[in-house]
Amino acid sequence: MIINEPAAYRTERPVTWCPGCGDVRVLEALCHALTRSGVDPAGTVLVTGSGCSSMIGFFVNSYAIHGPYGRALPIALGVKLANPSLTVIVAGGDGDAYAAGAGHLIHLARKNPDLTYLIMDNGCYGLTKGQPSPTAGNGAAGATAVDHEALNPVALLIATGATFVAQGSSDDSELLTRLMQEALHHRGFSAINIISPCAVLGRQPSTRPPDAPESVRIDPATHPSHDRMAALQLATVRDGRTRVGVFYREERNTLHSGLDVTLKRDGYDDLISLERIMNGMKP
Amino acid sequence: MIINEPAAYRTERPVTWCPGCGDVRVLEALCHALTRSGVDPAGTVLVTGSGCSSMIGFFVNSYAIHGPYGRALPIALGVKLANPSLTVIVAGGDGDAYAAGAGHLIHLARKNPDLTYLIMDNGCYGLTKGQPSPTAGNGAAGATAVDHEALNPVALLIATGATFVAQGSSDDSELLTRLMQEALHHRGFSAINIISPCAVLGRQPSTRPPDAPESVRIDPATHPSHDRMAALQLATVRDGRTRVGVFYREERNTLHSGLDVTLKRDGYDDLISLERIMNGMKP
Amino acid sequence: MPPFLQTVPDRADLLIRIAGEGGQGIMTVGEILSRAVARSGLHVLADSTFASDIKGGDALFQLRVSPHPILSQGDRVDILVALNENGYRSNETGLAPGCMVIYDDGMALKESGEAIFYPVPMGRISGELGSPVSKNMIALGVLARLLSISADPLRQVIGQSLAAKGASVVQMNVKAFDEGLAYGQDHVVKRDPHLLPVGAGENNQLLLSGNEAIGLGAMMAGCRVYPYCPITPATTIGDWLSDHLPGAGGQVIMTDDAIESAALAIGASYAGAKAMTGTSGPGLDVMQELIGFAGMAELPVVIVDVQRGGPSQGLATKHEQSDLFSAALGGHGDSPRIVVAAADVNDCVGLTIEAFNLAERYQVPVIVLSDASLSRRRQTIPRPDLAHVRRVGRTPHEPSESSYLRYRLTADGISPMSVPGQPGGEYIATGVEHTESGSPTDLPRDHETMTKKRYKKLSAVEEGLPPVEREGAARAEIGFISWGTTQGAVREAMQRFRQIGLPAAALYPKLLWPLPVKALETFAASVNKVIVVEANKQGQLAMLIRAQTKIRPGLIHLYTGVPISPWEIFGREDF
Amino acid sequence: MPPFLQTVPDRADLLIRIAGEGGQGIMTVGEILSRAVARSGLHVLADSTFASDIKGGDALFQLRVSPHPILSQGDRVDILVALNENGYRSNETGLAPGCMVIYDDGMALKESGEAIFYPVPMGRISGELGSPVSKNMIALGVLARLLSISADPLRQVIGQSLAAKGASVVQMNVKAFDEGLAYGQDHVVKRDPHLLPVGAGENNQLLLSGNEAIGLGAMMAGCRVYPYCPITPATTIGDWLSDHLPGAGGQVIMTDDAIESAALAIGASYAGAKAMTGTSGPGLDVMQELIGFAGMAELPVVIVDVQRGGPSQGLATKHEQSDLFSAALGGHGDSPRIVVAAADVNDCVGLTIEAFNLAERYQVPVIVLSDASLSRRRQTIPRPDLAHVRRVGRTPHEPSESSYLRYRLTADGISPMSVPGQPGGEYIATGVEHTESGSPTDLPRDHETMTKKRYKKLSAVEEGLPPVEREGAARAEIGFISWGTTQGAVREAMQRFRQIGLPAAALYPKLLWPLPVKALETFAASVNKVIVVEANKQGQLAMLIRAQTKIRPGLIHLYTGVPISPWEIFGREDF
Ligand SMILES: Cc1ncc(C[n+]2csc(CCOP(=O)(O)OP(=O)(O)O)c2C)c(N)n1
Ligand SMILES: Cc1ncc(C[n+]2csc(CCOP(=O)(O)OP(=O)(O)O)c2C)c(N)n1
Ligand code: SF4
Ligand code: SF4
Ligand SMILES: [Mg+2]
Ligand SMILES: [Mg+2]
Repeated sequence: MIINEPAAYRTERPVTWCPGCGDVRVLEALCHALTRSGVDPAGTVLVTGSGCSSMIGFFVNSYAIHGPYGRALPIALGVKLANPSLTVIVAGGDGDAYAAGAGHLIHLARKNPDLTYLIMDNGCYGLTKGQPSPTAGNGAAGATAVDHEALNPVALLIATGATFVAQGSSDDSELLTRLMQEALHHRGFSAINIISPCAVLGRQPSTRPPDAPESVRIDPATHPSHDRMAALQLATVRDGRTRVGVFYREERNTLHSGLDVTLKRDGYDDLISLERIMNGMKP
Repeated sequence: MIINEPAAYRTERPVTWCPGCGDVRVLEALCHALTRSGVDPAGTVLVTGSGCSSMIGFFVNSYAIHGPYGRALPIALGVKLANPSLTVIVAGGDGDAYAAGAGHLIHLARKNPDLTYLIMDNGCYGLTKGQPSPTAGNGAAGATAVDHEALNPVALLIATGATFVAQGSSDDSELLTRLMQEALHHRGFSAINIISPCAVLGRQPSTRPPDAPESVRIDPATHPSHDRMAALQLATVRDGRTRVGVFYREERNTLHSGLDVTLKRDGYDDLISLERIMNGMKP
Repeated sequence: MPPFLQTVPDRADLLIRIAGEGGQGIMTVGEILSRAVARSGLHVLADSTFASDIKGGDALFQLRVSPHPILSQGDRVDILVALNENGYRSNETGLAPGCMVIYDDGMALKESGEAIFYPVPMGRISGELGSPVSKNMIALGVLARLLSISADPLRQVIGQSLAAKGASVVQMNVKAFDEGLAYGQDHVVKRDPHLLPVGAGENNQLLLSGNEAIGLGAMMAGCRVYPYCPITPATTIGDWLSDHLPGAGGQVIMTDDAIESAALAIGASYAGAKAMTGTSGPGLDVMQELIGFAGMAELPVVIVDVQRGGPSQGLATKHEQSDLFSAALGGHGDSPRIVVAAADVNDCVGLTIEAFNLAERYQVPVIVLSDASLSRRRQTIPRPDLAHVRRVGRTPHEPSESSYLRYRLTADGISPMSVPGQPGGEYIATGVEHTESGSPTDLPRDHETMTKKRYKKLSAVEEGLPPVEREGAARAEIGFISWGTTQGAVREAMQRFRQIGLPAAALYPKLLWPLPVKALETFAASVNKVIVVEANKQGQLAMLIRAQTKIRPGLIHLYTGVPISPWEIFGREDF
Repeated sequence: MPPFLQTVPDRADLLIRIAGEGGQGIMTVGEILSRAVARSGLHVLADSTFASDIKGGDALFQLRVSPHPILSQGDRVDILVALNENGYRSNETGLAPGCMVIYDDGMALKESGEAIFYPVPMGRISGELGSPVSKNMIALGVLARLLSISADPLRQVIGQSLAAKGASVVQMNVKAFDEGLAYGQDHVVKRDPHLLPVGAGENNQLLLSGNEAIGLGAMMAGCRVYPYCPITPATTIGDWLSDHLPGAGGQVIMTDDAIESAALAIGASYAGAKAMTGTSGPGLDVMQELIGFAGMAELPVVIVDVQRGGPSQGLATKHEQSDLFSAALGGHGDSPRIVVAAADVNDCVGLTIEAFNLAERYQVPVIVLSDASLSRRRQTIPRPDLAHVRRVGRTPHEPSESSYLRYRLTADGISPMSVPGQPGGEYIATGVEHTESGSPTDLPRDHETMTKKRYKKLSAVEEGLPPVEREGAARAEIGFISWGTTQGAVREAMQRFRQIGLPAAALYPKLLWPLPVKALETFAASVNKVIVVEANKQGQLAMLIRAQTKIRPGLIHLYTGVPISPWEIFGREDF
């Protein structure tokens, strides 16, 4: 089914986010991107973990999974493995992705599964009342914070072997929508770190300095996004400005092109294989 | 206590590794490095996870922990937090560090705890009979392997925010010993990826191409090891040769310098604080 | 027989509820009232509930006040302050006859039932004050007037509680309070019998929440390291310890996942520090492997599990007692551990200390069970006397000629333990089966011997603890066994049984695993029928009791996310 | 009474052990012998043990052969082939009177006891052959001669088994075998009564290991996705499925940790595929949170736990049955799950199919318990008839006018389930408590209702399964209950009880959780004393039985890392 209206991608559930939460705009952008990409709700699975941002699955009119904290990516990969024809989107918070889920990113991104990961980065654990997340880093005050380098989400995503890495911002819906479209279109593992500020808990990702909250668009004409080193370099520039746009893209075999079979979904047609296998088990 | 003889760092337990296993040479190098660094066995804790290589703790005459698969790093950090005066060494396999333990590297390395991590990289899970580990990557044959980019351990370690990153090889004991000494001397999180081939299971890390098993020493005179980008660049060169030596080093505040207190080990001297705290709990 | 006729309510025991929505300052006014009342020497038990949704939603503050120690959150509202319509409607059914209801007269409220209503023009007054958010203080003023609560102490607490927000905020709030007081004086005719009971005066009480009490207990026990990953409803233990432990020479560190926090605590313990982590059910799940490791390697560690509604993410802010199975039996293999459960804020202090003592003494992981309602509940407790705190350390390895055997077989299974830094004490703590020296082994005799060693330690736990508290007639028809916060409801139900002359008894175990078999059997022998009361579906304690004793208990179990109330025990007819 | 006098051994039932060290080709020769013997239509149960150390160490291959189905690994050795000294010494105590011992005469072996010794100059012969590693085949030749095993089928199997190593290896091995045969013919005088029994001829048996059987069962059930993280002793399920499942249209993927493999399986199941993962105890620990999620979100998934010695890393290659608690009760909250346990290789096929059926039918995680010894054991089973395999799918969501309620309350608690791709079936599978539509809720009634729904499903499980097998007199003095591989030992002990006329009975449950209460109670009512036999310290099944039935069983439990033998049951005097 093709839907022409972003509103039709919304379930009837009212959003439960605080007014002003960046995630509200991310949801809007997603509905627009789904519309423009002509994605079929019945053929889409939106997989999240736990956190404020992970509530997004309740609000998008598609199949969805709202799993334990930090496990969204591997659950999504399971969905995709079982049915490669589905559009599988992973979404959730910076805590989900870079704290509890960090290992899965390292494990799975470089296998280049055909998934799109939307990470809503608010520099904190919103749901548990705003503790600094890995992307908050040094700037984060509070008794529980430790003086250390902040995690650089874009650099990490590039280093994991993801084949499409972008940064967006809930403040720049137009670009964000476009980035989502591109990510959905990309064959392989695409990830967008989305600056999506928390409206109430007073923390920020370190990549969004409080004195320069506005983001700067990357100029695709001058940034060689196919060059991994250049992308890393751009991601590590520290000039107090938040860059949004596509940092890196690469064409590489996807996980499914590596698995040399397609799952037969109708099952039970493998009696012949089974008899053959059992023949091999005769003493 | 200062020990002058590497042999004195060996427990009486005979090693259980296969003859020819790279880990045998890593143990030797470690005993030499401990001797030269004048490390006190009673003041040293060697923390490992599970795997062939993680058996190393049974053979070194120091305090040691042999923990669950993948948890060596956070256990070691706990040791260090409790008693910063201890020399804490983490050791184990590439599976332990980059598969099950990958998340912990991302979480903890950038906090720059004063630990030394020795990762014995044989491109496989030796203990469970040789399945390809993340560092095996594409080259790894076998039904369970999936066509994907291999994990680049040195690049990952640099990306995590470790402040000393080197690669060694069990074939070059002389250099390996020196690297270990440097790592032990480094203030902050130091990690050495050690190519330590499995003698029997026929796998290799992808960084040690079968046609060019010899390693090439990095020339410290020409490699700017304080430049993170240069280090990353060197780590990602793919010319079929294994580079050994120091890739990256940086001076940065350690985790302990961030925690503004030192643990009082003798306890029970805090009655005054407690009375003060309870005063604050009066209605 | 209708419920409220069976027992005589204690007039001096007041249950006050303040209800409205997020943003109306419900918690602030509740907190101020609690503190003022507690200062007069009265006992206080305050309970707050917030919807689990992120924004707004219903808000409720409940305060129970009494000249006697308070046993449970109570079950009949004597005074309701409703700041919005839903605040009245959702509490209507719980009102006691003669309940005083103070409400904003802007609400469309249909007065009905046996309550006594006091409409107050909070909207108008707050409008005149130019501070629409000050309805809470206006209501407090009216309430103070109606209950005859001295105004000065209240004004003082308002000042102290809001000091951080600046003098003008304090001023506005005091003003609103005074307006409320004046309105009450001038325009409200008291028609209900309720009065604030007289307190004992300054009596050295502390007022703190369950989670703060766990932090305090940990510090009293000598805890030096607290790593934690935020998770509702355990997070506030970490918040509290972050404020206090570093200053006393310990360390608090937030980790990026829950597995990591257990690993850090275990590492710290190996290094000789008393260490604890705190989590809730989902975190306990992922820590199971490390808890098993600590059991195998014989490393002391304390894990607090503040239970919430389960399974999975479940109901993150709701009460439940359903993690007993996973705490006691959740690890693979025969995995030794000790489980204790706190029943009230005082327990949160004392049992946390006990947990450290048990962990150190038996070199075993100890799990402390609390729950969401206890974690938030603020309660007065007698100020602990630090001179009388018993602290147990691990059996030290004394330097000797012979080489050190970390896992030496001893009569009680407890082997002396060295500490890194100690020359001659070097050993490896391993999760694989091992000999006395810590070397790996898979010989049948070694595994059998070492398994027995690990369980021999546990077999001594019950005897080493104070006797389990028992209440009621020496011989009784019904005997209740409950655990955790449900014990409070049972205690209160027991008071009512006593009033109506029903011969009941109750046992209040704190140690749940290993099960205190002797105490349970002795208790069961003294009653005709044993009934276990607990807040979970499977009847988890009842099952453990059946599994390990001859007792065949009946079961009262509720699993609604709300704590079991005294009435849900007392009011049952199917014993 | 001395053990072996009480029962008459079955002469046609032979237990052959080949012992030596790693590198001596113990497994190879054992495998060849097993296959040749099984081809003659005899039943075979082969068991191999290797030290958990990485290199060398003791190696043992044990083969039991009988014209009748074989029930357990057995407990008295009829034939021992010792390739080194330790191979003799460590097996000496298990030898039956009249045991045939073939050994390398280069060993310093002191012949003693009631065994009959056949020294063979294996060193010399293998030296002459220029192949020191061929002692195994020389021994096989002598053995074939002494037991009158036809040589041609053996030569054929040698050829087939070693084909992959090249023609020259095959040739050398056949030659060594022939040399052994010739030596036996020319130089050995048979002094023992043992002969290979006569087989039924080609009888359509399969010879496979427990782990291979689990793979086969999964494929027969329609498993489409098997993600796994290697862990001893579960890894070989993945090895086998990697070889076979992709060719049949499924997918096997190795993940970098065990949590991930559970997550992948659950995701795959959501997408409509039957999915399974396999692990051992430490992996089960870390999967608990995801198992709880599957229970809450009502997603079918099968998890195989091949148990090893525990807790923690424990004894990775050893037998134990100590994960029952964690399988049944290991998750936080009231966490619904089904647990079944396989007793033999045939069960590994059938129960794995059943596990998928239960998972799909009840939309719940199902844990299949196997163990280290069963995983490795190679056993003959009747070839499964694919035409008679019962496969159950999940209740589908049929398109309808009204909007889809994923968690609709139904009479049996089972709600129709849509599959992604199906228009109108969109829903969210969530781990938080939810309403019928899947929306988050923390209302008391909702949590209560949904918890009941989840457990209502489980209450029907026992009835939906075939009756539990019972053996023995209709009324008996002693009734044994056991689970997993221990059932084989009990079955064999039962045969001996029958021989000596002791009226015993036994019950063989496969479903362990929810506990088959009716079957257990009925059984208990038919015997005077119930005894549970299991291989763990805590008496885990016995505890569950006490917890959920009126039965007060006795307990025989061993926890040495070695499977319980028939004798350890039969030989007990303390019933
Ligand atoms: C095992 C486990 N650990 C911790 C938690 C608690 N928890 C739930 S969500 C969350 C962090 C959420 O942060 P993020 O992913 O950034 O989402 P946000 O709320 O900021 O959108 C945490 C720590 C949990 N539910 N389970
Ligand atoms: C939770 C869990 N998952 C998996 C395992 C099995 N396991 C033990 S060690 C290991 C991998 C070892 O690989 P590596 O760390 O590279 O060490 P190596 O043996 O190669 O030296 C695995 C998968 C386990 N013990 N626990
Ligand atoms: S707490 Fe912050 S992140 Fe969470 S919903 Fe509110 S504004 Fe958004
Ligand atoms: S299996 Fe490989 S990695 Fe393990 S001890 Fe042997 S040679 Fe070393
Ligand atoms: Mg966040
Ligand atoms: Mg390895």
